[in-house]
Parts: sequence; C-alpha cells; structure tokens
Amino acid sequence: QDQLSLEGKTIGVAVVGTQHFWDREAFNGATSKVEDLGGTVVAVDGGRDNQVHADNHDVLMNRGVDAVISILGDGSVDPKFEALQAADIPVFSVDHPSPYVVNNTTSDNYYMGTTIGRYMADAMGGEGKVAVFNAFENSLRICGIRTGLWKYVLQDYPEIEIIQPELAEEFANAPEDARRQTLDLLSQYPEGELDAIHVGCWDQPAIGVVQALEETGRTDIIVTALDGGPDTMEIMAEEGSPFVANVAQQPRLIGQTAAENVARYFAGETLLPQTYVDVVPVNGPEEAKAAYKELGYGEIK
Amino acid sequence: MTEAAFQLSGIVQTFPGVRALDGADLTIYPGEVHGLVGENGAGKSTIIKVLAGVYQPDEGRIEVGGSSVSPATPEKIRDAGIRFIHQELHLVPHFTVAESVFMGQEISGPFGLSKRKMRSRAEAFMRDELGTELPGNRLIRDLGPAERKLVQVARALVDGAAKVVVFDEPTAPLASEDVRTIMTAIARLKSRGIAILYVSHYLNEIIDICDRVTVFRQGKNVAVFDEVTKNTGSELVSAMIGRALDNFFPTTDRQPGEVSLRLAGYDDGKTFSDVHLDVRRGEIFGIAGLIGSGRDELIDALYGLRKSQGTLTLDGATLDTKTAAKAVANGMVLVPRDRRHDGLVLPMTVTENATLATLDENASFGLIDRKKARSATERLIKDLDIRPANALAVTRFLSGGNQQKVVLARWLAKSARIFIFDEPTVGVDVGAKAEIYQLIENLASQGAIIVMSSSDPVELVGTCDRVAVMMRGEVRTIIDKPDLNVDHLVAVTTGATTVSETAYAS
Amino acid sequence: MDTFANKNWLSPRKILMRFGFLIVFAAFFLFFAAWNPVFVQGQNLLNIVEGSAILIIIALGMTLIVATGGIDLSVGIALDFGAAFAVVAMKSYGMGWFPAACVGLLGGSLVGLLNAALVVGLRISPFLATLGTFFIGSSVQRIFTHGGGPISYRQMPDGFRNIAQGNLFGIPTEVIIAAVLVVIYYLVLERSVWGRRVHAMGMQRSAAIVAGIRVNRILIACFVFASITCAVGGLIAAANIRMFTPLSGFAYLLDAIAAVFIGAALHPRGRPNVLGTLAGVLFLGMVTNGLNLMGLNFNTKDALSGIILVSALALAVAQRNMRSADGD
Amino acid sequence: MPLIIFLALLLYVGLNAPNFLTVVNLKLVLTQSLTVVLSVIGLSAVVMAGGDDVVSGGIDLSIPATAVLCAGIVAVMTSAGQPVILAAGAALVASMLVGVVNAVLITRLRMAPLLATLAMFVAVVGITNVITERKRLNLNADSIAALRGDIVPGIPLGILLVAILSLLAWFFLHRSKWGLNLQAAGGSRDAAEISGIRVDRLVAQSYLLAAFMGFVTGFFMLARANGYSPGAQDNLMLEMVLATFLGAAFSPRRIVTVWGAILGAVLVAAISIGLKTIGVNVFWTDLIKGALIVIVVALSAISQRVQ
Ligand SMILES: Nc1ncnc2c1ncn2[C@@H]1O[C@H](COP(=O)(O)OP(=O)(O)OP(=O)(O)O)[C@@H](O)[C@H]1O
Ligand SMILES: Nc1ncnc2c1ncn2[C@@H]1O[C@H](COP(=O)(O)OP(=O)(O)OP(=O)(O)O)[C@@H](O)[C@H]1O
Ligand SMILES: O[C@@H]1[C@@H](O)[C@H](O)OC[C@H]1O
Ligand SMILES: [Mg+2]
Ligand SMILES: [Mg+2]
Repeated sequence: QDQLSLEGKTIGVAVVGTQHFWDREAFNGATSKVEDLGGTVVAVDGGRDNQVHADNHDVLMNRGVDAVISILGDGSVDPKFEALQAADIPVFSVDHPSPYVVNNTTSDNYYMGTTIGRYMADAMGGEGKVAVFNAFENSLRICGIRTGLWKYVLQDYPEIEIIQPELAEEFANAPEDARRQTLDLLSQYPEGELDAIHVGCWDQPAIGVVQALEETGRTDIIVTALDGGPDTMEIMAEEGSPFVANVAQQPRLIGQTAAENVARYFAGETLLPQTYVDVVPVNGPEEAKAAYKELGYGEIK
Repeated sequence: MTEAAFQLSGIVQTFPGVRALDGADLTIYPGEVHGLVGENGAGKSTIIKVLAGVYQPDEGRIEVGGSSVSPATPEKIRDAGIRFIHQELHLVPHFTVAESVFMGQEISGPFGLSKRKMRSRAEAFMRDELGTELPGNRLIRDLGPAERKLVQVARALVDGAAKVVVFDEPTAPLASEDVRTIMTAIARLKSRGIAILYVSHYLNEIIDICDRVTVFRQGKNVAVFDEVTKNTGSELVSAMIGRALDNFFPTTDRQPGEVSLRLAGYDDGKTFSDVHLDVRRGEIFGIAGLIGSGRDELIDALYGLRKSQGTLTLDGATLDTKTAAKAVANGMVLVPRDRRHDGLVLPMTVTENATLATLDENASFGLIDRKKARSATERLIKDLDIRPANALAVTRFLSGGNQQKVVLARWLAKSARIFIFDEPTVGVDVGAKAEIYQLIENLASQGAIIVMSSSDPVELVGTCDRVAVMMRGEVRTIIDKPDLNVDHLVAVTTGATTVSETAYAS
Repeated sequence: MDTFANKNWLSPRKILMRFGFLIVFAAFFLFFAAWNPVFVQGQNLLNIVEGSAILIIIALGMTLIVATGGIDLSVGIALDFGAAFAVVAMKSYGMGWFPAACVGLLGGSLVGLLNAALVVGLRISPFLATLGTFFIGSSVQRIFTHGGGPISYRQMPDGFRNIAQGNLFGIPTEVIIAAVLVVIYYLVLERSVWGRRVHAMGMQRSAAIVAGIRVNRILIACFVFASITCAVGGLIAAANIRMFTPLSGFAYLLDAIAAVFIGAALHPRGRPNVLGTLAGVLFLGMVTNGLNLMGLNFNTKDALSGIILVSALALAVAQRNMRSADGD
Repeated sequence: MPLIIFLALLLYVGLNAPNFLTVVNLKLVLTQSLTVVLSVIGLSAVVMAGGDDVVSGGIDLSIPATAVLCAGIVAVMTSAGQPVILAAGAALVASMLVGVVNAVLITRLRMAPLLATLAMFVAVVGITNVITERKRLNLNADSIAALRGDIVPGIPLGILLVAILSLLAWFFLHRSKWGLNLQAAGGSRDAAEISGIRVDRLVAQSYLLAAFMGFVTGFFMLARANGYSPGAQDNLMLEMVLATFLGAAFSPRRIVTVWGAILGAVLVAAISIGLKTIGVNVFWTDLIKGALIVIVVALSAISQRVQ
C-alpha cells in the first residue's frame, strides 16, 4: 500500500457533475488521492449533462493523459471508453460498469436496494401503501439496480402496495419539485391512506418530501431513501423525524479507491472488474447520528 | 375613347369601424398622368392597395385592360404590368441596393444568384433611367430618404414591363432637388406611353404634371377634372375639402418680441459647426436647407437626440436640452419629421399617444385617471378635427395627416414654451395644412417660440418671420420677412445665389 | 380573413372564438373535477395556487421585462441569488430573518444591475445580455458553493420559514405575497404613469424618447425591479425547503416565458399584461395538478401536458385574432 | 473585430494547451459541434425568414426536441429489430409533422414563434418520453454508428456529411433566389409582400427546413451517444440559440447568417474544449463563456455604431 505511486503520471478525471454532494465528494476523493500519490490531475466536468460528460473524455484523450477516472455517466460514455482503450489509455470507472474499463469502483447497489427494502417494510409493519419517486430506473444502471431490488424485496410483503403510477422526478435530485409533487400526492391520499414515501435512487428529493409532510402536519407517513449525505442524515437525526431509513455510501472513499486502483494497475497488480466499497445502513435517528460521525461529517448533538 | 388601362368601380372597403372606401370609382387611360388628390383619410392609399391586390374589397369591380380580374391578386396585377411605389418606404434595411431593386425578381445563373449581374444592372438602371449614381452594394440603411425612394422606383420599373405606375406621395419625404429627379423620371415614363397614377398633397406638382385629376372625399370620387390648367388649383381644393379655402396661410399682425432663445456655437464635429441663432419670443423662425446641409442634424442636436457642443440660453439662463427628456422637462418640444418612427407609438391608441407627455396631469397618486385622459383626448380630437374621431383608435391605422395631428395634440396638451416643428406638414392635406399653420400662428401669438425646419419653401415663406438658410453645415444667411419670397429662398437654399457671407462667417 | 361575411354573433364558432380560452380553462377544470373529485377540494385548489406562487412571482418579473420589449433569461439566477444571500446571511452571519431577507433582495438586485449595465450601458440586446448574465451567474454560484452543493439550514429562524410556511387566516403566506405582488404589478404596469411609459418604450423606443420619456432610466429600473421580484421568489424557495439549492431557478424560466406569452395572447392587442400572465400560470398549474391527480403514468402525463399546452394556446390565439378582426 | 477576440483567445489557449492546435484536436472540435451545427442551420433559416427579434421574430426552439424525437423513434424501432430504413422513415414523418404544426401555428394562427415553438418543445419531449419510456437505449445500427467513424482514414464521415450539408445550406440560403426571398421576408415583411414574395409560404418552409434539420440532428445524436439518452435536448437548445445569435456578431451586416451561426457553433465548442484542455477550473468556464458573449456582442455593437 505505501509503495503505491502515481509519480509522473497525468490522470484525467471526468465527472458528470458536481452539484450533488455524492458526485462532488467522489470527485474530490479521486483528485486529492491522485495528487497525494504524486500524480497530476486534469479534471473535466459535464455539468450534469451525460453527453457533455461523455464528450469530455475526448478532451482527456487529446490531452494525452496516462489514465482516466470516469465518475458516473450513462451509455453515452461507452464509445469513448472504447476509443480510450483502443488508444491504450486505461479507464477506471466509478458507478458505471462497462466492458471497456479496467475496473469499476462502486457501492454494492444490490445490497443498497435490498437493505432499504427490508428497512422500509419493517418500518411499515409489513403492510400499507407506499409511493415511490422513480423515473431514472430505465436510464441509469445504478438506479435500475437499486429500485429493481427494492421492488424485488417487496414481493415478499404482499400486504405492501406500491401506488401506481410511480412519481417522476422532473429533474434529478430536485427537492423543491419533490416537495410540490408530494403536496399534490397528500391531497389525493388523505390521512390514513398512505403510509410511506420512498425515493428510489438517491435522497435529495427526500428533503422536499419531508418538508411537505411537516408543512401539512402529516405524521402518518414515513420516508426512506438512499445515499446518506450529511444533509439528509441531519434530518434523520431530528427527533420524531419521518425520515426513518437510509443506506449511506462513502463517496469520498469510492473516489479515493478508484485513484488507488489506478496506481495498483500501474504497479502491475491485477484488478477485479468491480471494487465494492462498503455502505453503511442507517436505521433510525440514533444510527443516523452514529453514521454521521463515523463518516467524518462531524457530530450531531 | 380608348380602352382604360385599368378601371375600378364601386369599390367598398371597410376596416373595423371605418368605411375607408364607399363606392369609389377610378379610371386611368394609357399614356396619361392621372392625379389623385383628397384629404387625409379620403381613401387614396386604400384604393391603391385594393388595386394592388393587398386588400380584397367588400364590393366593387376591378378591370384591367378591359377584362375583369377577380379576385385581384398581387401576382395577377403585377403580371398585367401595374407597378406601385407605395407611400411607406418598404425596404429591407440590411439589403444592398442591388438586392432591393431585384427583390422578388432576382436574376439567377447556373451557380445561384448572379449578384454581379444584378448589381451592374441596378446601377445602370439607376444611372440611365433615374439619373442617379448609386453604388449597388450600398446598404439601404445607409441611404437617405430620396435614395431609398429611387430604389423603390427602380424596383418597380427595372424589368421594363411596366404599363402603369402608381406613385403614392412619392415626394413627401423628399427635398426639393430630389423632387425634380422624380419628376424627370415620371416625364420619361410618360414619354414611353406608360400610364401614371400620381397621388400627392402638393397641388403644384399635380398641376405641373397631370393630364387629368380625380378627387376623393370621404371614400368616394367626388370630381374628375379632364383638363388641368394653372387655374385648376382652387377648384381642386374646394372639391377636396368641400368648401373654398380662403386663406391658406394665416394672416397676422403679430409682432415678435425680444430675443429670447439663443443658440451659440452649436457644433457636432461632423455635420454642422459654429451655428449661432437668436430667436425672439413670439417668432416663427424658419430653417431651410437641402439634405446634407446639417439642418436635420441641428434639430436633433437642439432636442438632445444627437451629441453636440454649444450653449443654449432662454432669456439669458442656460437651457439644458442634453437629452430629449430634459428638453421636454424644460419646456421644449419637437414634432419630428418621421412621425411613424419617432412621433407615435403606433400600436398605441390615440388617447395613449396624445397623453404620453402629460401623464402626470392625467393621474392621481401616480395612477392614470383614464376618464380624465379620455376626455382630455376627446377635446383635442375635436379641436384638431382628428378623424376618425375615436379616442380608442389605434394610431397605426390612421392616415398620415391624422397621425400628424395626434403628435400635435400631444404637445398642445403639454403647455410648452418652445416648439420645434420638423417638416410639420409632410403628407398632410391642404385643409389640414392650413389648420396646422393657423395653430402654429396661434402658438406664436401667445408668445411661444417657434422653430420650423422645412424643405418646403412655400411653407417657410408663408408662415415664418425669418428664415435661416443652412448649407454644408453652416448657417449661410438669415432672410428677414421683407426679403422673404419663394424664388429668393430657393435660390439661396440651392446656392444659386451667392450670399454675402460676411455676417455669419466666422 | 373572412370575418366580414360572417357577422352572425351567435354562431357557435363565434362563441367559441370569443370566449375560447375561458372555455378551455373551464372545460379542463370540469374535466379534472369529474375525473377526480379531490381536484376541486379547497385544499387541492389551494395547493395549486400555493404551488404556483413562485412561478407567479417569476412570471411577473418576466412580464415587466417583456413589456420593455426585451426578454430576461436570467430570472432564475435572480431567484438563486435571492435565496443564497438570505440563507448565507442567516447561517454564516447569524442575521435575523428580516435583515437576511433584505440582504436576499439586495443580492437579487445585483443580477438586475448587471443586466441593466449590459443592456443600457453596452447596448447589448436583452436576450444576449441576460444569456450572458445567466452563464456568469451560474458560474458564480458554482464557484461559491464549490461545485453547486446546496446550503442547507434546517435551523433557520421561524420568521424566515414563515415566508413560505406561515399563514394568515389559513391562507399560506407565499400565496399572500404573490397576491400582493400581482396587485402591485397590476397597478404599476397597467394603471400607473410609469407603466404606461414602460409600454411606450417597449413598443417604440424612438418615439418614447422623443416624447420625453427617460428610457434608459426606466429600463434600468425595470431590470432591477424585476430581479428583486424574482429574489422574492428565491426567499420563498429557500424558506420552503430550508436550504439554498444552487441553479434551481432555471427550472422556472421556460414556464415563466410561456405564461407571459399566453397572457399576451389573451390580450386583445397582444400586449404582455399582468392578469394574462396570472391566467397563464394558473392554467399551467391547473393542468399539472389535474394530470397528477388523474393517476397517469408520468411519461403519459408529460406528453399530455405538452399537447394540452399547444392546443390551448392555439385556441387562445385564434380567439384573439378573431377579436381584433372584429375591432373590439 | 469580434472574430479577432475569439481568435486571440483561441491562440492563447493553443499556446498554453498541449495538443490544442493539432489536426486531431480540430477534428475533435468539429465532431463535438456537429449536432449544434446541424441545428443552427435550421434555426438560422427560421430567423432569416421571420426576422431576428427574439421576442417577436422568427425562432424555433423545438428543433432539439425534434432531434430527440427522431433519435428516440429510431432507437426504439431498431432495438425492436426493425430495419433502420423503416425507422428513419417513421422518424422523418414524425419530424415533418412537428414542422407542419409549427408552420400552421405561426403562419395561420399567427402565434408568436417563441411561444409556439416553446410549447411544441414541451409537447414533443413529452411524446418522446412516452415512446422511449425515458429509457437509455443502446445503439444497434451500424449504419448510424458509422457516422462517427472515418470514411477514409483521417476523414470522419460525420464531419464530411455535415460539411456538405452546410455548404448546401449556405448555397440555398445565401446564394439562391429562394434564400434571398427568405431574407427579404424576415428583413421587412411588408417590403417582401409588395415585391410579390409569398412571405407566409417562405416562413412555413423555414419551419419545415428546421424540422428536417432536427431530424438529421437526431441521427448524429444517436451516433454520438451510441444510443438514445433521455434529456439531450436541454443543452442543445441553449447552445443552438447562443451560436446563432452570437453568429450575427461575425457578419458585416450584423444579421443572422448560416455561416455566422456555424462559425459561432464551432468557435464556442473550440473555446470550451480549449478551456478544458488548459485545465481552467470547471466552475469558472461558464463565467468565461458568459463574459465572452458579452464582450463580443458589445464590441460588435460598438464597431457598428462607429461605422
Ligand atoms: N389597415 C387599416 N385598418 C383600419 N383602418 C384603416 C386601415 N388602413 C386605412 N384605414 C383607414 O381608412 C381611411 C382611409 O385611409 P387612407 O390611408 O386610404 O387615406 P389617404 O387618403 O391615403 O390619406 P393620406 O393622405 O393621409 O395618406 C382612414 O380613415 C384610415 O384611418
Ligand atoms: N437611449 C438612446 N440614446 C441615444 N441614442 C439611442 C438610444 N437608443 C437608441 N439610440 C440610437 O438610435 C438609433 C435607432 O435606435 P433603434 O435601436 O430604436 O433602431 P430602429 O430600428 O431605428 O428603431 P425601431 O426599434 O423603432 O425600429 C440607433 O442608432 C441607436 O444607436
Ligand atoms: O447515489 C448516487 C447519486 O446520488 C449520485 O448522483 O450518483 C452516484 C450515485 O451512487
Ligand atoms: Mg395615403
Ligand atoms: Mg429596431
């Protein structure tokens, strides 16, 4: 481990966007680790546009970097990965498995999906109605896994009904939009007719969901989501918070791991196609406080 | 009689709330120059647009060369050899002269447009047929009004297939020397057997060039003169306005007072320099000058529309007119030469336009008192005889003369001390002209200071106490009332007479 | 147009054309109500209005700028700045809610000042100027938040939360704020001397200048006024979710433009106007909410709302054409 | 003058960025601007025919939506095993339908183009989402993927095709009678009408052309993204509008032109790629872009006033 080094190497880091805590942390983790290991970083940011993100790989190729760390993205990046591979520039992806990469570093999304499914079902007492914010299941692989497995688990709870149609985020991770949609939902499902709201892939929308519940004084509904950034864990830690369960990822560690994998690769190690970084299941306010501390976000009193 | 080149009969054309044509007839024979006169709003432009196929009339018949065309479409009319020089300057500002001349009739070669051919043919046509040298690659937006008018003429005639040419007030925006160019062009057309329909408010032009004249009043033809002589003028006028016009220019025994408004050292570093003028209280002070004399620019500078140096004082105290807003605030107002562009907010109603400068007087607590504004406007409509007498009419659809009256109405409502009139009667009918002159006279007798810039020497001579003549950016001379007559003024303005340059040359 | 032939007032086509948009509005209302009775419940109607409050406010600012003859692509940035300045003032500088709100409005006004400088000072067209401001303002937010992370402040003072979450006699404060702004905008833009000048300038600048109107001063005021208005929307947005989300204002841009132009289409002379804009926003809000309550798949819902938008607009415009042809 | 600024900035970037002033990089810049170039051809035709006032003149915001619609239809149909040609036919019909609706709304109902095409944008994206279910669909049509490959070594097919299309567009819009009439229509509707030019017909044709360009853009989107990704329309709209109106600053007459718009598209792409290559902090790139627009346009306005 100590002898890992990227001395003299230029590493391209492409990230799909930096608005989101997770993305930013992964990006910061990757870039700072590359620098720690003595490498030089060339960074590009897709501004949350998958196509721009994909195109950015061309820029990295043109800059003649020695390797690329590519964080997130959809199928648009695959031809770029292919081209990089053809040019003998190894690609290390984060949260985007692809046949053209040396390795993909990721959380165990399968575990995240099943865990949050179990936690939610338990919190509901195994019965009731749940509304889900989805919309990205079909377009992003990670979301497909997480939402798909959540649904899979719920098959074991025949008394839990997923309200149709599912809700769609207007934009990825927009809390205000989620708040408004929740308000509409609540007037449609009065007290006693709705038991849970789940955000299928991440958790920024859950902030708006919680807000809507507080505004309308609805205490009969629980909220669950995925990612566990500091913002949402603070909310979970509040007394009597409706936000009861989450699975926290370690985005900074994921970024760092990806960078280390690059170094390992250059050191001649053989890497497995996927490196899984631990997730931290968070069930209830106490665990939220503990996880907050454990993940280095500080302390919640 | 020979067969008519075209004949319109019983045309009725209505617009929302207006019956613009009410059973009008108009017949033109080949080879004649036919005048069409009438008050503002009489329906002259409208009948032309009916003929052009722009409007489809509610009733009536259109015959061209003996056969009826129904409906008249722009294409059919064009194919029949009828061409139009419309009143408004319809051109694309960013097109070149050549592109404008060949608009809709471009010349193509095997590799697309033949820009070179179009350019050389446009230039040749303008030179040979219209007598102007105009580079084909100049942009329209860089041209003056006369050049633009000529481009319009060239566009109508360049294909050489014209049998009838309709001119709707072609000389209105032009200075006198350019008028001659147009007249010459018309004479040439006539000599080639092309019939011409000529609309104008300048009765002298009508008398000079027309063989026959039709008079319109309130949407109908009320008289046709088969012969035109020097004496037809007054008959035309009474047919137009339905009564005799005794004094076209107001009679006055007004005596201007002391010098009150002083311009000193006006200079914009480009088009005029070193202008000094003293204007007296209660005086109508004219400014004459050809295009390029700096007259227009001086007016703009005076009203803060153009950057310049110089000091302006009123009764010894400096008068700040660095911007139009300051000018207005300090009691100076302008009736601009381009009323459709600068005078009116065309999409607004008569009330909105007439009260635009007096909103504060028609408001309480910053909110407009609509009733008050409306009744104030109705008074003005009555005073100025604006037609239609509808305070809520949209000004875009008023005829030219009535638009001008709305501009006047706005400034009358605002009691100002200094009035600048820039080409105040362009496109205005004789009757309304007389009214406007009277109005200006009244203002002056009430002690207002009037500056009147005009390219019409008759108007200047008829109304002004003194006239300053500008040439090449300088005031060459100032003519006092006793010496003020049209011949002399024209001679001085065009430089035919050399004036002693001692007095105002520095 | 064949309107002269058909002077028959009572023909069904005439009626439809005359009251077209109203009829569409009413028809949709009844349709949604029939489909799901929840739609007409007071709480839901209030939700529609409440959910539209921010858009109403942004669209008011847009109406003002469109009335000057321009367009403002940076309304979202002004919203973001309003939210950011207020949240940071409270969170990092411990300001009370009221001074913080004022700081937010001040922050929003920066956007208007920049626009005014570009449009009036450098004579850039409002479209490109505000597009420039949009880019610059987005970048500034990302620089400030190190990439665009939200600034959350769950502990914000109650006073500030009440901007969005309080109520007066049961009416949510944000609705009251929006209503007050609608009244102010209506009086200013449609009834006041100043508003008349704005319209004159917007329709024909050169004529307004000659009439003695200080167009530059008015234009500056309009940009600043509009941006402060949008910043009010930002305060509400921040209070709603108790945080500042960078770049979230952009979401309102297209809807605001649509609402203003729907409003103009409803005006007999096609002018942008406050009540028309309000009708436009409420129509958009009603359709979104109604479709939500219909229980459609979200993709179908999106498609339907787009199709409804196009057809409703077509009707509104057809109706206006008809009316102006009749000379109302 | 505005061009000089751009070139100076590019030169600066070029001198500071490794590999920036190379053929490969030029290819990269061009490749990345293809979709924008195709859309701006359509948009500039519309602006030329309708006038360049953004609020009341001609504009077509729905082009990116049409592109996405076309891409979506082709992706869905080819994934379902339909032949490309059939899918392309269906997409063409759908795209032209968008054009027809635009044309009707604008020339028949006289709806403000900004409003009409904005509403159409929303509707068409919505319909696309229904068709694709907002799925990411991988491309499985080699003939479309070929657009990003080389036709002969060193010359990418896509660039070649777009270059040919650009030339054709330039010819028809600037060197043909039709194009000049189109410009006349936008320059002064009245002038065009009294010259016997059928303005409404030309305006309608411009929207059809725009829709067609949207259709073509769709294929390049598919090739570039190796399939259909939901959401590609938003960025394209902004870039297309920016390039077109910025392009007016390059033309001596300060009007929207096809070549100005294309140049605008390529230069904006070159600058963004350049800034990325020299490693300017990504948070700052929009600021630089914004400042650049403002400076270029202001200079263009000033230099026009000086003339
Ligand atoms: N498009 C229109 N809509 C409404 N009213 C119109 C329209 N065009 C003309 N009018 C009205 O029709 C009448 C005749 O106008 P027209 O322009 O034919 O007069 P004109 O004889 O040419 O007057 P002028 O000498 O002032 O040019 C006027 O009352 C005018 O206001
Ligand atoms: N506020 C102002 N102060 C001084 N000059 C101005 C001002 N606004 C515009 N101008 C100048 O006046 C001229 C005409 O302005 P404008 O932009 O209105 O052009 P236009 O096309 O002639 O007018 P319109 O918009 O009515 O068609 C331009 O040369 C412009 O530089
Ligand atoms: O859940 C994460 C999501 O929030 C982020 O945007 O992308 C990566 C995911 O793992
Ligand atoms: Mg006329
Ligand atoms: Mg203009």
